[in-house]
Amino acid sequence: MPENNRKASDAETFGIKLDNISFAYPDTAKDPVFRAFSMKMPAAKVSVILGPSGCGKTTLLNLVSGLLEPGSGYIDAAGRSENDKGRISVLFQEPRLLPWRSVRRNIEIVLNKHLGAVNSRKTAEHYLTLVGLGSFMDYYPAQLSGGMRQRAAIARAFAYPADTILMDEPFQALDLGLKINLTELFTKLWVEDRRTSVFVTHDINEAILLGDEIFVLSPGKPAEILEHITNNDPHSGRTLESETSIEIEKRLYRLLG
Amino acid sequence: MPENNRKASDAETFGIKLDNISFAYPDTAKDPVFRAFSMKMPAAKVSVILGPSGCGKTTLLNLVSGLLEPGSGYIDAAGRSENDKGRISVLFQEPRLLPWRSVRRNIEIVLNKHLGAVNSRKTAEHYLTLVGLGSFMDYYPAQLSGGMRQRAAIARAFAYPADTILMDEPFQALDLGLKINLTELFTKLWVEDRRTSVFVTHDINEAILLGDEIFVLSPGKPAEILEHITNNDPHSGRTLESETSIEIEKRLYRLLG
Amino acid sequence: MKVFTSKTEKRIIGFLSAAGFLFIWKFVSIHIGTDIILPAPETVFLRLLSIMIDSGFWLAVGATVLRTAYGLIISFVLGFAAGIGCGSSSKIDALLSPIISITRTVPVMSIILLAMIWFSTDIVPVFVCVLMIFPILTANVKQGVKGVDRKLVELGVSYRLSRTEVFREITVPSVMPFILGGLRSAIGVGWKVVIAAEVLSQPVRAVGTGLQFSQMNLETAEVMAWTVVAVILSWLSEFLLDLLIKRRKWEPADA
Amino acid sequence: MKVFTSKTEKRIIGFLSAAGFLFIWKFVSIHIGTDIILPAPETVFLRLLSIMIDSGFWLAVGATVLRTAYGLIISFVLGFAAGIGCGSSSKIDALLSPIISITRTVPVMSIILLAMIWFSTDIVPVFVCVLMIFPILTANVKQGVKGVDRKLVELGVSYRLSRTEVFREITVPSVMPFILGGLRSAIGVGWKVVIAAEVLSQPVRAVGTGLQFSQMNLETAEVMAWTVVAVILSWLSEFLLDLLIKRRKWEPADA
Amino acid sequence: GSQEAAAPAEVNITIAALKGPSGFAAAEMMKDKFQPGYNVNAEYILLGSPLDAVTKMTSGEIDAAFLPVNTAAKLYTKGIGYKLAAVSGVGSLYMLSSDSSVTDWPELKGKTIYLTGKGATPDYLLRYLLIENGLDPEKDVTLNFTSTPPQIVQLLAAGKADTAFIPQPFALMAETNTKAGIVLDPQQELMKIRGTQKPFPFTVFVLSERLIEARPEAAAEIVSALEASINWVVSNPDEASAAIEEIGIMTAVAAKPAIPVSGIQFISAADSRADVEDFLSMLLELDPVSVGGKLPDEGFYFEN
Ligand SMILES: Nc1ncnc2c1ncn2[C@@H]1O[C@H](COP(=O)(O)OP(=O)(O)OP(=O)(O)O)[C@@H](O)[C@H]1O
Ligand SMILES: Nc1ncnc2c1ncn2[C@@H]1O[C@H](COP(=O)(O)OP(=O)(O)OP(=O)(O)O)[C@@H](O)[C@H]1O
Ligand SMILES: [Mg+2]
Ligand SMILES: [Mg+2]
Repeated sequence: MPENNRKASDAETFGIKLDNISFAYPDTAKDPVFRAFSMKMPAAKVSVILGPSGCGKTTLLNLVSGLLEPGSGYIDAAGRSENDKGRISVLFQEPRLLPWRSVRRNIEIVLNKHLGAVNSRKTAEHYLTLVGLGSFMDYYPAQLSGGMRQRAAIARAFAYPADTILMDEPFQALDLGLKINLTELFTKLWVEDRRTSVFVTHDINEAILLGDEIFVLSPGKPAEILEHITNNDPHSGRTLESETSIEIEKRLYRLLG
Repeated sequence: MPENNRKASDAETFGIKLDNISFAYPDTAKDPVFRAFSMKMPAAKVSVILGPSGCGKTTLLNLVSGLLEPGSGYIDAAGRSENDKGRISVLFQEPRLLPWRSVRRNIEIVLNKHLGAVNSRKTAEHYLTLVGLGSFMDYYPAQLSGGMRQRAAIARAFAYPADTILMDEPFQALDLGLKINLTELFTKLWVEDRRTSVFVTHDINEAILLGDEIFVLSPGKPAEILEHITNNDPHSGRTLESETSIEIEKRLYRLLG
Repeated sequence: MKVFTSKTEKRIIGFLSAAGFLFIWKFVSIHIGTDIILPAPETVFLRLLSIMIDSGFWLAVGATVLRTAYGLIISFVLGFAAGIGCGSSSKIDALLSPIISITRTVPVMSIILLAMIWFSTDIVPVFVCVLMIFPILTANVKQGVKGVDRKLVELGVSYRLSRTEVFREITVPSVMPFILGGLRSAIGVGWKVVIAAEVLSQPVRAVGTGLQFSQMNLETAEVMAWTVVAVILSWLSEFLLDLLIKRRKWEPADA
Repeated sequence: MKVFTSKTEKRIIGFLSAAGFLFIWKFVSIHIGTDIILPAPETVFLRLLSIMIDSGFWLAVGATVLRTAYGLIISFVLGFAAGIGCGSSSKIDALLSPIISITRTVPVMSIILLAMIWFSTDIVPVFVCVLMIFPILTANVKQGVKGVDRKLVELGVSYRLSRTEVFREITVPSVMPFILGGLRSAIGVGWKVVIAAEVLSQPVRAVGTGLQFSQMNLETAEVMAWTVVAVILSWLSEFLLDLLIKRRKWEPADA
Repeated sequence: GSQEAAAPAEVNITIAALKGPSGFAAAEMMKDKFQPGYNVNAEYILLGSPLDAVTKMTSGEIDAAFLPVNTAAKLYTKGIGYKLAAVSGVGSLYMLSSDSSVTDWPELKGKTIYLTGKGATPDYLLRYLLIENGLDPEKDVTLNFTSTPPQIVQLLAAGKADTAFIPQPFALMAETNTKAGIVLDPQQELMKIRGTQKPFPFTVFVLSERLIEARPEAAAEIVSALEASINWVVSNPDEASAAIEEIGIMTAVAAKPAIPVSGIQFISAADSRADVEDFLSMLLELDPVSVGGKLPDEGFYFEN
């Protein structure tokens, strides 16, 4: 395990490449989720993935993170294989908190090895405060509301020193105010050390505000890339009103609305 | 258990009343979620509840459905107490599907007693098709995507012959297209037999399109009603562009954005 | 994460370890050197064949199988009922737990004395078996019931499922793994207990009686032969149970 | 949904059922009429007092307690290790299961002699106890490991937790209820088995020997007195275990 | 069965023999299903252990059984109505050792002696003989108990035990299968110490008072049948051992050599009374519990 937490400098050397992969779940093998599917997500950029429910977004993330292996084809991502020195931080579609640990411990656990006990605690508390759970650090997951659990999971994903961040609908189940805060928070954190990020969402506004590359997957299996939009506006200070945004919004609405 | 599935005609006689209730969770008794809280949700109308994460929306629904008992005060809702003849259909914040049953069975189970085996099956399949899971009826929950599970739960809530429907962020984790379809679906179903409905959401547009009464809860404990907006536009044919809508949207943004 | 191993690979490994066991046995028997303590595997095997010819053998086996079956079934029914009861109502729990823990704790030796007075020697082993197994299963089931996902029960309650429906659709499936786990280990104990009790209470036809008789005559090879029989019996029973367990659909049990 | 019952209410119910048990005992003993078969509760109680005065009594109890403790601890360690192994690697499973199922299935009767040859009579009961308990615990733990939530394990894997971390933070807490459930019932069986084995191997100092001795002399009252001792012992042990279980925080175990 | 002595009324009785050598005595009776007449139907069963016999006696299921003499006495004093009808076997215990240097009792000092049944007759007898020979059973020797004689033979064979105190026929099995041989004869020793003429009574045949009152004549018939049976067994070992296997007491192979050595012998209640009382009083001195606190009165003996 590498101790150095990569910074922008060498981040450029990373990126995510799916090369002509195919994948099907054993018990639904008849219709594969992906077939001869290729995709490149540039390093040090935020790639947003949109697509109808059930099209394969979560599967895609699991393939990238290495939880699933493609039936054929080849996937490259920093920290995908156990033994390479990179690290991937994953935000699952469900909070996935350990029921038997307080929210704080839940975060410390993933940090310990990299930051040591003391810093883990500091970091955990720092990020929990950022997501507005400052006064709930000692609660057990069962004692939190749905959205609070989701935020705890977000704190964990952000706190973990990774080269690549994969997020599966991170801001679902959150109210507007929080969504906005967290979107800003993410941008703020992201510009510090531009880590390669993949962001699955259903919210077109999020896609516009966060995405450098926006991929829209097709419904039905196998999934394909329906559309690939690039947005070169600088992250900080993006608005939904800029005409790039409005123009992108139109295109996305046409595809998804 | 009543066999007759109530229709609009006598639905008027129902409504939800919370009278000066207080509630705190045993292990966080120090700060109660509600104190001297009162609220009326009219019968045969859709009441929408908005509010920041962790303010008490789910708790409120659980109090109404009777899963939680208020520490003090009094709650009245058709079908709340085991022995009254009304029925409540609940859509929880998580899908809560039985892992050991196929999606179809999951719905049949709650219908059997009221519709009998044959009709239960028909109904289950009907609603599953409506939410776009027609080709996944024999899948087990673990084989479905997050959004698909959510939709299965929605089908169950809609299919269940109840006088009152409580829905906790039903359309979360769904993509825009689906959100729109399901919102329309709900409206379509609702106008048929105007059942008293409570609808927790974070999506202001949903609130505007579906709500007759919109309640905004305050953050922090105890929760209070920050705002109560009534929208008398007819459900069918509501748009986000009508000036009522735009005017409401403004107010809500001010409160939540 | 689980390492995937092919069926055949498993078979091979299993075979190897069994072979290893036989080898050690053979080795020790040579080392000890006298048949009346530990005869060689093949000796035992031959003796096994010779006793299997006798018709009395099959009657004895049949009788023991019946006893164990009765013992297990009774324990299962009792344990299931008691476990569900104790798990779901603390009143029932308070009511039963003293009796259960007495049955759980009274030494077999003391009970056998009474059992022999109350029942014919044929039934004593069944009785003892129940006394030993039933508390185990109860504990398992109780554990399981307490572990049922509250959220799913809430679901059942809000949708007004009848008690029986909640029971059938939610409680039972959640408890099953616990019960089967318990039963799986109970079966092994069951055979042991029944045979031990047979040795003490000496029914006319019983594997235990066979064991005891051949030991009285210092026929160690025969003792071992009977032992092999016992082992095979409980393997068969476990094998059957496993088939049963496999037959359960609802495998993908998360989400 | 669980019915809430107050501590005192529970106490009362428990007390009642215990009283009921005593009453039935008394009734039956009157009905049977002879002390040799079933002495009255009070007779047994008096006899208990009289044997407790003897210093040998306490030594015997101490010895038995030690044996059971050893037996359980060894079984626990073995069962835990084997269970984790078998649950998490089907290779290990294939390798161990034959041996385990043999230990699970060989009748005590057949093993006890080898035990006597290998160990001193003091240790034989421990050995037998392990032979009986360890497979139960293994099965329980294995069950538990297989039941660990795959999603949480995935979490651990993606965040690159070391094997030990995944084990400590995810596997152990998920398996705990199974282990404790198993242990809870194992303890009861443990006492039974140890005492039974003591009756057979008759160490100088042992509750089992006491039982056996008084049984030889048809001192049923004394047999029962020893029985009561055994029952109290295992109640104490279970009580202690329950304290241990209670001490576990991480209670709100859903979500 | 009915309690009434009315002549025509039928009485059904159950005669129980034990597995193991003590059962030899009844071989002929059981083989021919002997019927005593006088409207008494006898049924024969085989029990696994004395304990089993005792429980069946206390519950009145059986009318005749073979028991260790002290157990019989104890049951009598406890008022479980069974009388001693005859002695069916005398002591046949032996001290074996693989150490031939042991030639007299005092030389057992420091030895570890294996025997069965703490609190059973052999246990008491050995203690008595040791004490009489100036040894302290607690300090000078170590007594290791097991549950069955065969185990001891196996322990001898395994070299785990070198000195053992076991009854026939196991002593014989030990001699043939292990390095250990018979070194001391407790029967002789006890006769020497107590100045008695016969080896001490070991197994006795008891009859239920119920039967004796209802059909004294039948009871007498049964006793004489037992005498005949015993004599038959002793005088034709071959047929006897065959019968023994057929009944299921033991295998013929094991039984045949056992018959002559197992101390099977018929002594009527009258003739045995003196020796029985002497033996019981010996136990009484050692541990009152072993015989039920006091010697049984003359009513214990069924003398027809
Ligand atoms: N089981 C519980 N035990 C203790 N406290 C709880 C429990 N469940 C919820 N709470 C607390 O009650 C408050 C309200 O929770 P609730 O789930 O009602 O919020 P919510 O409005 O549904 O939030 P969200 O929109 O995130 O679902 C929260 O502060 C939470 O910490
Ligand atoms: N464990 C599984 N076994 C079998 N099929 C699966 C499994 N998980 C997902 N699928 C199937 O794979 C397809 C894609 O699932 P996936 O979870 O990737 O969708 P998604 O894009 O994440 O949808 P959502 O937006 O609802 O989360 C779905 O049709 C689903 O039925
Ligand atoms: Mg998904
Ligand atoms: Mg909520």
